[in-house]
Amino acid sequence: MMEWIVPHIPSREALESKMVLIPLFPFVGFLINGLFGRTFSKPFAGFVGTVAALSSFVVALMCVCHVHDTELGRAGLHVSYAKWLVTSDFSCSFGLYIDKLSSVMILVVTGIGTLIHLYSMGYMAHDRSVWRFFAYLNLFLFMMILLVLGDNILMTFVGWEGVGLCSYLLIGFWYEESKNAAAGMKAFVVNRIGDLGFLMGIFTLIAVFGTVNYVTAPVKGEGGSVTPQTTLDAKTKAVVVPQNPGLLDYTEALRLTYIKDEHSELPEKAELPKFATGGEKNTVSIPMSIPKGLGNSLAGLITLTCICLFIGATGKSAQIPLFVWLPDAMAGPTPVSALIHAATMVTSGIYMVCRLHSLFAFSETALLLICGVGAATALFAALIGLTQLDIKKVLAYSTVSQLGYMFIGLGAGAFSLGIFHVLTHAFFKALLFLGAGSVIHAMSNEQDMRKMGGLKGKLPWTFATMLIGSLALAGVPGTSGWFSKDNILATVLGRYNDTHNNLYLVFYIMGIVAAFCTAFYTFRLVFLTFFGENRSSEEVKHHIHESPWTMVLPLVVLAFLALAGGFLFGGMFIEEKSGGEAFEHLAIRNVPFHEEHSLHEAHTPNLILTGIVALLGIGLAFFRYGKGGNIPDPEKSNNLVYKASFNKFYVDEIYDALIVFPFCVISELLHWGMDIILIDGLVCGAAELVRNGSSLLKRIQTGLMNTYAFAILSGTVAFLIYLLIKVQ
Amino acid sequence: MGFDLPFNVIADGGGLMNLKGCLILAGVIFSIGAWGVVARRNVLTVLISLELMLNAVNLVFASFARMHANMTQSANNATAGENGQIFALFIIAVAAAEAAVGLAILITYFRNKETVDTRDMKELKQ
Amino acid sequence: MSDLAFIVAAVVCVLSAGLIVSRKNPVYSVVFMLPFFLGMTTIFVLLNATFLASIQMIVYGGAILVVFLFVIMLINLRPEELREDFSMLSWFISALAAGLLAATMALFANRGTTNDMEVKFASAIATREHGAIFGSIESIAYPLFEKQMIPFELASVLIVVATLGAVLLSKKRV
Amino acid sequence: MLLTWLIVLPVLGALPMFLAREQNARELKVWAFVVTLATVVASLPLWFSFAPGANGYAFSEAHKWVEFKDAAGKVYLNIGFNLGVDGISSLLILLTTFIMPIAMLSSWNYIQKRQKEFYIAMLLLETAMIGVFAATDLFLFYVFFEASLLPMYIIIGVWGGEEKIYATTKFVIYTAFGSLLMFVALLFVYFKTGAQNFDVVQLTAALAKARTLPVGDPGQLTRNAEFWCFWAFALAFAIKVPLFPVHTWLPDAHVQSPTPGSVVLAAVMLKMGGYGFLRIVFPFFPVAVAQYSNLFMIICVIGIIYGSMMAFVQTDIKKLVAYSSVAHMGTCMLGVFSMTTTGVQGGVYQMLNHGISTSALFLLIGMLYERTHTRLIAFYGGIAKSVPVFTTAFIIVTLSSIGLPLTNGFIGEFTCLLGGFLRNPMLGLLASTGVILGAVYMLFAVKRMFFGTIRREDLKHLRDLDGREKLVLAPLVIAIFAMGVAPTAFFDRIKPAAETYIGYSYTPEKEMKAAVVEK
Repeated sequence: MMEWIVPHIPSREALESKMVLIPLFPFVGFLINGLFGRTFSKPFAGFVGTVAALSSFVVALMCVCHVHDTELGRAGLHVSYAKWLVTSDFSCSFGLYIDKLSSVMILVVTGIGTLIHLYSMGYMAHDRSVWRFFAYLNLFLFMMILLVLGDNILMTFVGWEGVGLCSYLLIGFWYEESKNAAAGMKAFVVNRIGDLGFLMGIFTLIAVFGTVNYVTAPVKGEGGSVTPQTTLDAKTKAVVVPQNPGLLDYTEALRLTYIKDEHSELPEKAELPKFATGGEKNTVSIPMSIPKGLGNSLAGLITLTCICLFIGATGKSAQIPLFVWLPDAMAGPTPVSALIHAATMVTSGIYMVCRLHSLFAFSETALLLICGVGAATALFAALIGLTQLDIKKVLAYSTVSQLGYMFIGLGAGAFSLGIFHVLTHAFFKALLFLGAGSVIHAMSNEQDMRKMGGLKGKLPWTFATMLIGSLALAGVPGTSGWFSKDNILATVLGRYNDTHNNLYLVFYIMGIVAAFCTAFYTFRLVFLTFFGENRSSEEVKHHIHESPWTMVLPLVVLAFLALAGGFLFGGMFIEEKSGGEAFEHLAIRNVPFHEEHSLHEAHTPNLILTGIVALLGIGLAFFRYGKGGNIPDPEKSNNLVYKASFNKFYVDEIYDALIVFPFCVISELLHWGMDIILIDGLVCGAAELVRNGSSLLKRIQTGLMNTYAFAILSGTVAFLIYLLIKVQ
Repeated sequence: MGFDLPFNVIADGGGLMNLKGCLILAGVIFSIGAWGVVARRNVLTVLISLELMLNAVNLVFASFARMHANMTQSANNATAGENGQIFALFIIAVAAAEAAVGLAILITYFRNKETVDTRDMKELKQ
Repeated sequence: MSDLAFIVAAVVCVLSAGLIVSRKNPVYSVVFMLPFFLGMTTIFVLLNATFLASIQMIVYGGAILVVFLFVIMLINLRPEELREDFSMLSWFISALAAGLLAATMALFANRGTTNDMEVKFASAIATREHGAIFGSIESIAYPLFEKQMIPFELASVLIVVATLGAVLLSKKRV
Repeated sequence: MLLTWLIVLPVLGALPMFLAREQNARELKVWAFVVTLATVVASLPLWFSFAPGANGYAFSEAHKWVEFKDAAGKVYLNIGFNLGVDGISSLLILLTTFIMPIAMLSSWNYIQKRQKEFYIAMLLLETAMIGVFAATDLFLFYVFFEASLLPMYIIIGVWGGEEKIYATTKFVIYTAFGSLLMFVALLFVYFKTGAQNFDVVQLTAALAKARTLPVGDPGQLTRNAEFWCFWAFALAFAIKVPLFPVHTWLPDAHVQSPTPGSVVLAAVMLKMGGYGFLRIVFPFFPVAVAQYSNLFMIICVIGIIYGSMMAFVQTDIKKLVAYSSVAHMGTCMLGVFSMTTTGVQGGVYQMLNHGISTSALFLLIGMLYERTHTRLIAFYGGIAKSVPVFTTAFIIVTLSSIGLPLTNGFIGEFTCLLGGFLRNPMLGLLASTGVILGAVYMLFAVKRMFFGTIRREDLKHLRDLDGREKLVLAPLVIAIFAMGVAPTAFFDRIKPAAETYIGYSYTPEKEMKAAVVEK
C-alpha cells in the first residue's frame, strides 16, 4: 500500500536495529537544543528540532510499512534492549514494539509532530527562547514515542508521565505570567490524579497476571527476530501460549479458552486452567497472587483493573471528572495546544485502552462506564463550548468533547473506531488549532473572538483550511470527521439494538445532541472570526497579514488529510460485519455483536440523523452569527443557562470549594493543631515538666554547707533507724 | 612518755563504768558534735565540733581496745589488743592534720572574703 | 572509785561539749574545749589507755586547741561582728536530728553489748611480752612498729603534707 | 580489614587537623575534601568486589574488643569489633561516602566561622555513620548509632540558624530518648538469652531459641517481653526515620542546620532508622513484627499523607523539604513493612533515592540561601529568569523527588507502593495518594519561587550557579538519572539481603516447626 511513499523498505533485521532511532532522534534533538541551544540562532534551533522530528518520522514510516506490508511484519516489530526493572513480582526491560495498533499512533505522533515543528519555526520565530521551546517539543516527542512504542505497560507509564511533564513545561512556557505557570501546575496535578488510577491498574495487573509486558520477548529467527504468538492448536484444540507470556498473550489465551460464544464468561479463580507452552516449561497459569481484600474472582479483578486504568485515561484524555485542566492548558503556545492538547498526548488514554482492548473486552461493566463517561463528557464539553469567546477555549472544549466521542466508541466496543477518531481528530483538530494560531499570530496575540471578524479576505489560506477543518469537526458528511463520528454513533445505536440496554440509547442521544452543539459552536467560531466586520483596533488591523510558508504548509497538508482522511484510511477501521473479527490492518478485535444485523440496522437511521444535526447546527450558527453584528456578550446576558455555560458550569469553582479549599484548610489546621500544638506540645511539654520540676528541686540546693551536713546527718539517722528496725 | 597504771582500774568496780556506758557516752558526744556541725554557721565552731566527733570515735576505739585487752600479739595470734588504741592514735594524727589544713583554708578564705560565716559561702551555687 | 571518776568525767565532757557547740563566740568554745579534753583524758586513763591519754592531752590540749586560739586571734573576730547564729527552726531541727542520732546509737550500744562483752571488758588484763603493761608505751610500740609500720609512716607523710599545705595555703600572696 | 580502614580513615584524616591552625582554613578544607575523596576510593571495593560469604556478609572481620569475666573465669560480657556488610548496608555505606565529599564541597563558603572544628566534626560524623552500617555486633552498632549524634549536635548547635540551640537540643534529646530505651532492651536481650556475644546473627538465633523454651523456664522469652523489647527498639528507629507521630524534631533540625548538616542528616542519618528496622527489629522480634506490621504500615500511610499536607502549608522552603522527607520516608518504610521482597527492595532503593534527591534539594536551597539569606518562599518569585541553570537543576531534582519515571524516585516509589499494595490494597491506594500530593506541594513551591514575574529588584541580578556549585550538583543529577534508568544492579544487590530479612518473618507454622526441631 505504501510503496509509493517509501520506495525501498530495509530488511527486517536492519529495521530492528534502526528502530531505536525513532525515539533517539528526538532525544538527541532535545539534548542538542537543551545543552547548547542557548548559543544557537533562532532558526537553527528550530531547524534542529524539526529535522529530529522528521528523521524520526522517516524511520517510523519505514517500520510501519514493514509491519503492514510484509508477511513477517504482521506480528509486529519487537526489540528488547537492556533490563530495566527486575523484581520478584515482575520484570521488564526497555523494549520497543511496533504492531499495527501502535503504527497508527506512531505515524500520527511523528507525522503531525513534524508538521507542527515546522509550523512552530514560523510561529515562535520571535520568541526569546526558541531553543527551549524546541527542546521541550523534542522531549515531548521522545516521551510520546516511548508511550506508544513501549513494549510493557511500565514503559507506557514512563511516556505517560513524561508527556505530562512536557505538557507542564510547555503550558508554563511563558512562565513569567503566573497564570501560565498555574495552568501548567494544574495540568500536572490533575493528570497525576488520573495517574494514581493508572498506577493502581498496573498494580492489579501485576497482582493478577504477574507481568507488565504486553507480549512475550522476541525470539531470534531467520531474517530477524519474531515475537511468538498465542495460538489455538488446530489438532488438539489446546491453547498454546509462548513462554513468559505477556498480558496480551494471557488475554488471548483466556479468550480462546472461555469466550467461545457471546454468552460465555470468565471463570472464578479455582477453575483457572494451565496453558501449554512451546518451551521447556510445559504449562503456565495466571499467577493470581492476589492480596487479601481484592476478592478472587478473575472477572471482578479484570473489571477493577479496567476501571483503574480508565481512571488513568480520564486524567490524560480529559474526561469527566478530570477534564478541567485541558481548557486551562491553552495558556501554552498554540503549536503546543495543537500537538499536545489536541492531536497526540490527550489521545494517549484512548491508545492505552486500545492497547489493552482484549482485557477491556472481558468487562462489560467497565465498557459501559467508559461509554457513559465519554457520552457525558462529549455533551458537557460541547455545551460549554457553545458560549466561549476565546478562540482557543472553544477549540479546547471541542477537543474534550471529541475525546468523549472516542471513549463512546471504545465503550461501545468499537476499539478500531476509537482509534480512527483519534486519527481523524488529530488531522482536523491540529489543523484548527494551527489555523487558530495563524489567526492569533496575525491578530497580534489577540484571542478574543469578539475582536476578530472579517478575516477571510486577509488570511485566505488560513480561512480556507480552517473552513475544511470546521466542516470535518462539525461532521459534515464526506469529511474525515464524519466518517469516524458517524460510525461511532452507529455502533452505539447498534449496541442498543443488540442488547436493548436503554443506557446505550441515552448515550446515543447525548452523542447526537453533542454533535449538534459541535456543529453550532464550530461555525459560530468560523463566522465570528472570518465573516462580518473586523472589530479589532486600528493598530492591530494594520498588522494583519497571512502567515509565512512554514506555517501555511502544515495547514494545507492537514487540510488535505482532514478532508480526505476518511476515504484514505476509513477502510482500515470501519467494521463491515458485526462479528468483531480482528482488523487486518489494526490487529484489533472489536467486541462482537450478539446479532449479526444489529449494526447494519443502525447505520441508515444514524446516517440521516447525524447529517441532519450537523447541517442544522451549521444553519443555526449561520442565522445567528453569519450576517455579522450579533456579537455575544455573556456579561450582559440574563439567561442563567447561558451564563452557566459561559462560566463552564462552575466546575472549577465547585472543585475549589469541595477539594482544594478543604485541603488547604485541613492542612493548615493540622499543621497548627496537630504538629505544633499537639505533638510538639507534648514533646516540649515533657521538657517543660522536667525543667519546672528541676527548678523546684533546685531550691534544695541552698549552697549552705550546713544544709548538706544536715542532709548527711539525716541520711545517717534514717539509715540507722532502718537498721534498727530491720536487724532485730 | 606517759605513765603506766600498775593496776586494773575497772576490775574492782563494775556499776556504771562498763562498755555500754562508754559507748553511749561516745554516741552522745558524737551527736553533740554533729549538732554543732549542722547547726552552727561559724566555720570555726564547725571545725571544733568536728574535733568533738573525732574524739567520740576515739573513745569508741579505746573502749573496744579495753575489751580486747587480753588479746596478745604472739606467734599464733598476729592481732594485738592495742590495735584499737593505735587506730585512735592515727585518728589523732589525722585530726591534727585536718585541723591544720582546715584552719589554713579558713584563714585564706577569711583573707579573701572577710567572713567565716557559712551563709556567705555560696560561690558554687552561682 | 572508777565509777565515780567515770561519771564525773562523763558529765564534764557532755556539759563542756554542749557549751562548746552552743557558745556564740568561738573564743568561749575554745575555752570550753579544755575541760572537755580533760574529761576525755580521764576516761582514757580509766580505760587503761594511758599512752593514748597522754597523747590526747599533748596533741589536743597542747596543739590543736592552741592553733584554734591562734586562728581566732588571727582573724580577729570581734563579738559584735558575729552575726546572730540562732535560727530557732534550724537549731531545733538539727537538735532533733542529733538527738535522734544519739538515741539510735544508744539503742545500738544497748542492744549490741552482750553480757559476754561486758565480762571481757571488765576482766583482768594479761601482761604483754617484755613485761609491758597494756596501754603502756611499750605495749603500743611493739605492734605499732612491727605490724603497723607502713600506716605509721604514711601518717607521718600525711602530717608533712598537711604542714606544707597549711603553710602554702595560709601564706600571704606576694 | 577494608571496613576497619573505611571506619578509621576519616578519623585518621581528622587527626592532623587538630594540630592545624584556623588561619589555614583553605588548606583545611582541601585536606578534608581529599580525605572524603579517599574514603570514596576506599569504599569502591564494596561495589566492585562484593562477595557475600556463607552468613550473607561480605568483608567480614571480627576482633576482640571488650571482654569481662567473672570470678570463675566465665565471660559475661563480650563485645566484639565485628564488621561485615550485606547487600543493603554496602549500598548505604556507598551512599555515605558518596554524599560526604559533596557535603564538604557545599560547605566551602557556607561555613565561615570555626572552620577547622567544622571539618573535624564532619569527618568524625562520617566515621560514626560508616560504623553504624558496617557493624554486625549489636553493641558496636549502638555505640556508633549514638556516636553519630554528637558531631551532628555540634554541627547544628554551632553552625546552625537563629534557633539552633532549640533545634539541636530537641534533635538530640528526641533521638537519645529513643535510643536509650533501645539500650535497655539490648541489654535485656543479651542477658536474657545468655548469648555468647553481641553478634547480630547469633543473637537472632539465641532469641529464636529463647522463644521456643517452655513456659516457666528462666531463659524463656515471653510474648510480653518480646513486645516490650520490640517497642523499645522500634521507638528508637521510628524516631530516627522519622515515622509520623515522632517526626517533629526533623523540620526544626533541618531548618536550623547548616546546608552540609542537612544534607548528611537527610541523606544518611535518617536511613539508620530504616536500616535498624530491617537489620535488627525484623530478625529479633518476628512475632511482634507480624503483629504490628499492619499498624506500622498504617502509620507510614498517615505519615505520607500527613507529611505532604504539612509540606503544602509551609512558608519556609527548607521546612517544606523537611516535611517532604517525612512523606518520603513514609513511602520507604511502607515498602519495608510490607514484608514483600519487592517492597523491601523498593524500600532500600527509596532510601538511596531519598538520600540523593533530598540532599540535592537541600544543597540547592543552601546555594540560594547563600545569595539571598532567606528561605521564605514568598520572598522569591520569577527567579527562573535570572538563574536559569539553577532553576533547571531545581526542577530536575523536584521531578526526582515527586517520582517521575526515568528518575530514581519513580523506581523506588513504584516498588514501595507495589509492595504495600500487594500486602494490603487499601493501604497501597491510600499511600499512592502521596504521588498526587507530592506533585502538589513541590510544584506549588516551584511555581511560587521560580515562575511569575520578578517583583524584587535584587532578585533580577541573582548570580547563577558557579563552577563549584555545578560540580557539587553534577554527581547528584547524574545519579538521579542513572539510578532511574539502571536500577537492576541495585535491585540484584539488595535482593538476597532483603530475602534474608523477610525470611525471618513469623508464621505460626514456622514456630511450630521450630518447636519440634528443638525437642
